[in-house]
Amino acid sequence: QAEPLIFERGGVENTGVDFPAPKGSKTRLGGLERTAPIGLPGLSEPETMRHYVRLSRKNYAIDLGLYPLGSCTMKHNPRLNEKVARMPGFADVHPLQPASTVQGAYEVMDVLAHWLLKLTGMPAVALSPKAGAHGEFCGMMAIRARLDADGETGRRRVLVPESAHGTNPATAVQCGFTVDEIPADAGGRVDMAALKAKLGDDVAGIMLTNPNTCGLFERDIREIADLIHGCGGYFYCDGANFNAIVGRVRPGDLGVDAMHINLHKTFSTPHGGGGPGAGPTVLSEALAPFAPLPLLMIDRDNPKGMAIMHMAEHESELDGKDLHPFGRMAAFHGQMGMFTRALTYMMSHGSDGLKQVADDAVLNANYILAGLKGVMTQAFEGHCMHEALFDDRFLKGTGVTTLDFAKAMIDEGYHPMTMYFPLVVHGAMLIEPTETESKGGLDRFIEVMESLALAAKAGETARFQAAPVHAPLKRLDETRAARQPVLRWTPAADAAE
Amino acid sequence: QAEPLIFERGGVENTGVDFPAPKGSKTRLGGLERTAPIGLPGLSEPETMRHYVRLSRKNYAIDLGLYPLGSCTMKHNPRLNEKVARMPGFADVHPLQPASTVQGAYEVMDVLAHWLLKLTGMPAVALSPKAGAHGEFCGMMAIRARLDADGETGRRRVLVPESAHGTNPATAVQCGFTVDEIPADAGGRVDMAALKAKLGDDVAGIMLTNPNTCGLFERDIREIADLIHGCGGYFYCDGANFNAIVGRVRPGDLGVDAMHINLHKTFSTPHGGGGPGAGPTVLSEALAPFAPLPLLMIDRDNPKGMAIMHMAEHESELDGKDLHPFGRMAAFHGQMGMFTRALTYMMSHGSDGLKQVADDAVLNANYILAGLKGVMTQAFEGHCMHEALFDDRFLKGTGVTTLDFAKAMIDEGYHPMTMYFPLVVHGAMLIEPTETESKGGLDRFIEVMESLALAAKAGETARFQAAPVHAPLKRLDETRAARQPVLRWTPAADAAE
Amino acid sequence: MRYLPHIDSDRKAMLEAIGVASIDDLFTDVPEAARLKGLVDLPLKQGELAVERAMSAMASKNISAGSVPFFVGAGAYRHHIPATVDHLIQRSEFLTAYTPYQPEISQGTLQTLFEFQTQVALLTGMDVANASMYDGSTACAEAVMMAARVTKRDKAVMAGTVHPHYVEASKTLAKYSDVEIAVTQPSVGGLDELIAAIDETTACVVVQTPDIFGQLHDLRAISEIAHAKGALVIAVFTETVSLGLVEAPGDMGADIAVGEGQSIGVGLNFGGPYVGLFACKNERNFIRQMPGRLAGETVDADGRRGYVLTLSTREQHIRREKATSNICTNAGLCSLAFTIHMTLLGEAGLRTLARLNHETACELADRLGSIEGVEVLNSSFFNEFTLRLPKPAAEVVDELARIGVLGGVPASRLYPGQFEDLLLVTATETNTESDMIVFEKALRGVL
Amino acid sequence: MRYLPHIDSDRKAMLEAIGVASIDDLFTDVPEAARLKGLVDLPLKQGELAVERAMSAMASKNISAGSVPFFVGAGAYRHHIPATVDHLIQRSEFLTAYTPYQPEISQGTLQTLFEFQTQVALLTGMDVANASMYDGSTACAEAVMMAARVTKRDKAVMAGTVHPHYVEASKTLAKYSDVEIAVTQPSVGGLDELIAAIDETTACVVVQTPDIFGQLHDLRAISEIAHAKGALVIAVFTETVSLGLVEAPGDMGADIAVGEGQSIGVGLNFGGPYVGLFACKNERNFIRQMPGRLAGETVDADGRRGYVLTLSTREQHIRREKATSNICTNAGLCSLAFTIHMTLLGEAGLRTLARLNHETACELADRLGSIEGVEVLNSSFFNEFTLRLPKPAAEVVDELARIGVLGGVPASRLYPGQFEDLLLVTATETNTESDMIVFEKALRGVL
Repeated sequence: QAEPLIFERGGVENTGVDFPAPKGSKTRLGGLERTAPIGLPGLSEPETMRHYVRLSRKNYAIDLGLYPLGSCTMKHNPRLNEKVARMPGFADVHPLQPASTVQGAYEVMDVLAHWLLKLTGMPAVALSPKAGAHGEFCGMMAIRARLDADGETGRRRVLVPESAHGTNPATAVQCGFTVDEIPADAGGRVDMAALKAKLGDDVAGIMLTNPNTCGLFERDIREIADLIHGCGGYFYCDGANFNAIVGRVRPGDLGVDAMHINLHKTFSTPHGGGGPGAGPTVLSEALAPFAPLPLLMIDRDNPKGMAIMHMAEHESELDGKDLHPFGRMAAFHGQMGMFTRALTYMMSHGSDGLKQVADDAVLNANYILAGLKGVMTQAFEGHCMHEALFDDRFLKGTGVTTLDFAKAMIDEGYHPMTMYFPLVVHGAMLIEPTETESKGGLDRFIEVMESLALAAKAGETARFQAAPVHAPLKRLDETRAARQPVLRWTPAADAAE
Repeated sequence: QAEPLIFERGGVENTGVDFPAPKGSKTRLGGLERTAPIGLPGLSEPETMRHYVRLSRKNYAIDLGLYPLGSCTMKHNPRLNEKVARMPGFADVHPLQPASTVQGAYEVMDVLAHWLLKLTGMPAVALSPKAGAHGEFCGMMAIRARLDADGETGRRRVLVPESAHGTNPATAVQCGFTVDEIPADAGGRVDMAALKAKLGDDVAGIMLTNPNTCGLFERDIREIADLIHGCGGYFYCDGANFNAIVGRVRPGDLGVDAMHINLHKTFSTPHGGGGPGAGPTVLSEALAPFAPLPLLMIDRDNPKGMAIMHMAEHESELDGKDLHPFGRMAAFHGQMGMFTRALTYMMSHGSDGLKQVADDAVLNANYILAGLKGVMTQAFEGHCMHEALFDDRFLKGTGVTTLDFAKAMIDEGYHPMTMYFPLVVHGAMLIEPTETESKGGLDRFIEVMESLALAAKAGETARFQAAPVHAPLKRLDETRAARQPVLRWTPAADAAE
Repeated sequence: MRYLPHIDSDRKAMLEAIGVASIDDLFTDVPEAARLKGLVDLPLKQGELAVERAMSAMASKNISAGSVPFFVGAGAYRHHIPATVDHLIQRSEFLTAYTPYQPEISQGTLQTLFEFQTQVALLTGMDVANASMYDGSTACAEAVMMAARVTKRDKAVMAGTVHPHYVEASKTLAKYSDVEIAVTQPSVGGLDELIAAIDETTACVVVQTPDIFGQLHDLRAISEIAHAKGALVIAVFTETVSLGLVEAPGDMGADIAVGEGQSIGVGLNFGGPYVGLFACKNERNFIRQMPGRLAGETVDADGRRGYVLTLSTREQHIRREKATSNICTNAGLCSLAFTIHMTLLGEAGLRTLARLNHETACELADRLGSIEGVEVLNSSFFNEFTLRLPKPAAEVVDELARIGVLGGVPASRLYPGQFEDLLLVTATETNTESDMIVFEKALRGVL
Repeated sequence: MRYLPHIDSDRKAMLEAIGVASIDDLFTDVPEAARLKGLVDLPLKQGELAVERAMSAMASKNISAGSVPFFVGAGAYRHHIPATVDHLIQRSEFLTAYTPYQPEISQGTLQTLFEFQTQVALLTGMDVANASMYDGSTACAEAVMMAARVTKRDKAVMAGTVHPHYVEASKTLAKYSDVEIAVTQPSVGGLDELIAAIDETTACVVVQTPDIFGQLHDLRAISEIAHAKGALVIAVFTETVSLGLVEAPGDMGADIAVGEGQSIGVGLNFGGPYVGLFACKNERNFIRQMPGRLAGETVDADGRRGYVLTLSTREQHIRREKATSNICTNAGLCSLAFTIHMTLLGEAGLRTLARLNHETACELADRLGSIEGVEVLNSSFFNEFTLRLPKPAAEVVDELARIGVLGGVPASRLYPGQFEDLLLVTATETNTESDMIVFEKALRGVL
């Protein structure tokens, strides 16, 4: 059933809140009172509740079933995290309170940093980036600042594999670099020959995802790091796939100079329909001095025997320390609400549980790969890491596209996998089950995927092209949306309906 | 999609909790350790989450749409109530803590009692009944105790209208009374002549719902009270429909001796799929001394200037007070979790808001009555109170039963109204919208009901008999369930599936 | 008012459609004299912020269990409840649904009830269970009445060591029925007196294990004797967690098991709402004499498995004055919390939880028992036990409270005028070693 | 571990199906030397109870705003959030959904985004808005970059009274681009200096109202001049509630409005996550130069209305190095909280809320301004204002904190080495009269 827009239900007199009556005293607005109607509708509380509950039921969600979006790590979101984040001591604290009143909040940041550093084997972390792409920006800015500090003004070329997330090239450009793409080899990994050919003294660094977006571990990672370092560049590692190796491999041991960590991927803060994220970025010794403001300053040796912390907000507070922050990335000091959730998740798992996360994530992906490679087409030979990559060769001649196949999964009660990414594979289908799926659940998924593949091969093309039919809506006209953008409700648009 | 039972998914080794390892020290169980397998399956946290989220989506709920169940008062459940009930000072307090550590909890009971007494115009209230029927039991026990105290051993007959809730006769019997039914008159109210004919010195009292279950106010209520009192009996008023008159009429002004209040109806504590309820019972001067244990004792005049409270748990603590409790109804002292919710709701509304509740509840019911009486058949003439009663005359000759009609409402996205109750009307349909429905929502409902009625009259019988089709399941075989009861999962039953 | 959707223009339009001039015209059936002229003398409406503040002020006058070392039990127990449980029971579709009378759109509630019934049956070692009662005490009372119906006898014998509130609730329910309840002398000991009280007129014998003093009882002997005399055995428990470590009533011969399920999934809530468990053997006409709701399996018109409320001819809304009980509401949301928590635990989790409770209690008993003049009276226990103190327990508890320790329940609070030197003490998995050290030290201090 | 469903027998069976002997065999692509041999040196797994305790211990070391008289603002504001908001954003279907790339099963998220965009456009007096940014400061930075793209100019002028964090975030984003940012001297006053800085090479002028000192600005004059010189006006706000009482930026001629939406539906959270609002006029190629996600209306294969993410050719996942921004994640759940809260408020509620804020702030300003030696500097304000104190504000704030009053933000915390005697003070609807009396008394005491 269609749910009307709030603008079609509520009026400007309706409201779902009660306030004491204003006293009507004189304003001090300097003559800037807003007098014209705004046009914002309100709804009573029961109507509001129904509107959003009904809308929510038009969404798929992890809590409803498998959400095998490759590269997105759609794992279970524990409600303990939500409970902890809502403790008044965390949720109801202002970022600019005096330091003496927020020592516990600083402690969360300190403990979180400790866990992240131990897990990555890195010496420093910047907590303030607000999402993965913001973390990339942080890391690449640190590289840029380092290069500038060293007078390396000629290094502006950044190597980025073809298979990289789109954020990588966009970020490099945002930091004033140019992007030079490296092709993948036949095995789905960096083409080492091509890489070597691109080295030179104008190379600022490389941006690499490992495990890469084909779900494969870059076997030559240490050689790559050495090559980049050898020619004077830095190694930015995209941390999106850290879930595959947490507790198993430390990026610091691979020669990484900077890596963001998606707290909403590896550490289970909820995706929330598109955010908020948090992208703390670990930095090597070489880059650490350039970490952005503000910086948590910790005095661990003081008479009271406990750490005393404060936030250095300005470069002027860093006198005498060899620190050269590249700037401030955003107001205040990071996604505290995500820090408490991620730390809760980490403490719940412990070092043993986090290793098990990587193990089970990789086990599950390989189990799917083993179960489906006979009927779908595996993109690259061998075992995978935490995600299994297929291409569309198995659909050849069926008239069924990757998109059709994905939409047919919806009719079977599943969210589709990631499609058409990475770009290096034709009609890519990237399946990431995560460690929080049960064997029984994977067995059912494999069975359904197998039957879909067989149906496609058996010529049930129309079924695929019509899919989804068991969803709140059928396929949506995305072209029309882009050609004639309607980005908001207007009374006129409404009348035209 | 069918959701398997937990027994079909989880095993005895699976679990969704983590505990520190027991030390394995010696037990002191007197040789009674449970060694045989229990057979209880467990599920990991993500599987548990999915199981219950998926199951929940097979339920209809107030938050999804209109729930017009007559006599059940399915109003909006504010989430503020839930938030308040979860404050540690309320939720994490033990009923047997020392009085000095629970003064705030006693204060909630005291303030709640104050509101209930003001709204009902009664002098006393027993808070411990755990639901409406338990409150009926409380009130009737108080009557019985009063009669016994007065040596009225011959009064054992209780008058109950035909239209009463089933709990009324069941309760009367539970208190050792016999039930004598009074018929309704042609207008849907107590037949006064029949009532008068049934009076006598063996009458213990009357149990009456007002507004009655036909949705009508008993106009002769004060005469009825006088008649009952006149012949030496007591007047129990079933409070199920208090929502219609709260803030408008006080039962105490109508001659009521006892009335339970369903906190989950009038005062919005959630129905929760069948409970928990709470049934505080107000009592007249005559019955108050017989109120059940425990009793909240309040010392309002003490040197500290604030009330000091404790709970008298035993009759021995009441020496010198003219109190004769009929006993204890349950462990501890009532549904505290419901008290906090109800009080939150009451304070939110205030006396002005509560009057508006009754006004809008009655307005909404009459609006539905006005909108539908032309196409459905109104059971009794005139305006109604908070619920509109129809009978099945409008379906005569269509082959569509009240049940069919109700099930067809499901296909239109509505929960059916109450059916086949009250018994005094043929094929009854009792619609109670409550005050938390908007005019727009009622207009849509009226439109749908009208179109259904027209469809029935137009001979679309098959559609009604097949309904529901837009529901998780089609009509269920209730006869089979009762004839061959399967009340639990067993491995064998599973195998037989 | 934020919960009321109408604005005045809506009301006006609706009154017009109804054909009356004002709302007052809809209340004309109310006798003139009874119509309130103004508002009831109570405060006016308030916004969320103000209400939350007022309620919070009251909450803050209580000492919450989690804020101090806490050892109170005697029928209600503090356990950790996973966050998942509270999240799920607040789902709109569970929280704001009614009793599942329309099974086609209530399968969520119905299937969880069916799962709940199965879990309770497994836990208690019984064949069937109902969909919950108000609480343990009322479940106990209903069990006594059921036993009388089943046996067609009218005498019940209850052990004096059954939770006194349960005894009192049972007596209240039986008060004006034909059923007579005799109660044996309470003591920390065995069941000899109770066994001696059973004769050929006894409908049922009611025994609690662990009992109010924490003592465990083997029900095999009493079951054998009771059955030989044609009486039913009703086993009572107030601490469901004990069933993870202690022999189940059904496996020891009990016919009906009733108890308080609060420990699993439901918080302390200052005494309610809780969730009564009711299970029995599937013998004779037991099922048709059970009180409360039952969910049963069936099929829909397409043959798909589904669940419905069933055997409702026992219930008041069908059977009226001939019903097995007047019960209408059950503990729906609390039974949901119970079944979710139990699903998270599973057998493995429950057994570990139970063992942790027992080990903690053993450690605490050792600590407190080591205090000069303090004696642990139990020869066996699960997670609570009874101490004999050298001074009145009620005084000790008050003194402990003053220094921030909630140290248990004086037995005299449950048995007025008796056992003044006895203190009922409980330990659960929520008690830390430091809690116990503080308690021990505090108790030494006040003695 | 409770979040991991496998038991060991599952793992064994799966390894067999894969055809490897152990998990280690799946990690052979990792260079031998980099494979960790044991566990990382961190604590082992813990149950819920233990984790909750540990986190709670840290939380309790903070003074939460609700527990004391609280007057801190300067970019983050304490308002009451209705319980409905927090309940709804925790719905599984909202909380655990991803970015709505599959519109057929994401209409819940998409329609709420469409509603959010419309609300933000109405609030700001703009034509369109995007589906949210990380926060106000990054929205501001992106707006500057967008203005440069639109105007094809590379000079931006920012008022010194824009929140300094916003200025710094903008400078960071612009640092290695062609865009140069000039900032005027901050002061509690008018816009003259800013107006003077606009010339024919200016891409945009950035002005905040209410500004960091609380002062309100009429943007009409500056808009006129900027437009005449071909520059865009970017209006910044940090307190969304002000838009319920103060003239909207779009109505005063601004081209782009960016701000912090935290006040509506999102808690203080010690600085994040928040929700950046980004709105602009629908002129020239504005829409195609906007950063961030956009939900747009369309139809499905049956012609039914629906919503999709649209114009994604601006975005990094399609356009890669040519994208308008590298942004991928938005503030999804926070924008949901915003739109739910705004729906509850409606125009009527928002206007009342805003007026209550203003009246409370006026009352507080009168109280504090009456203290000897204390001066209110603002000629106009909404709910925050600036005091000149007779001693350093940072010291005053620390002294107030010691006696349990959170009295505002010293301006020197934002402008190091400057304005040491200035204190930024905020009042909202959450401040009671008693809060204000306590604050006044405390301030008198420490001065």
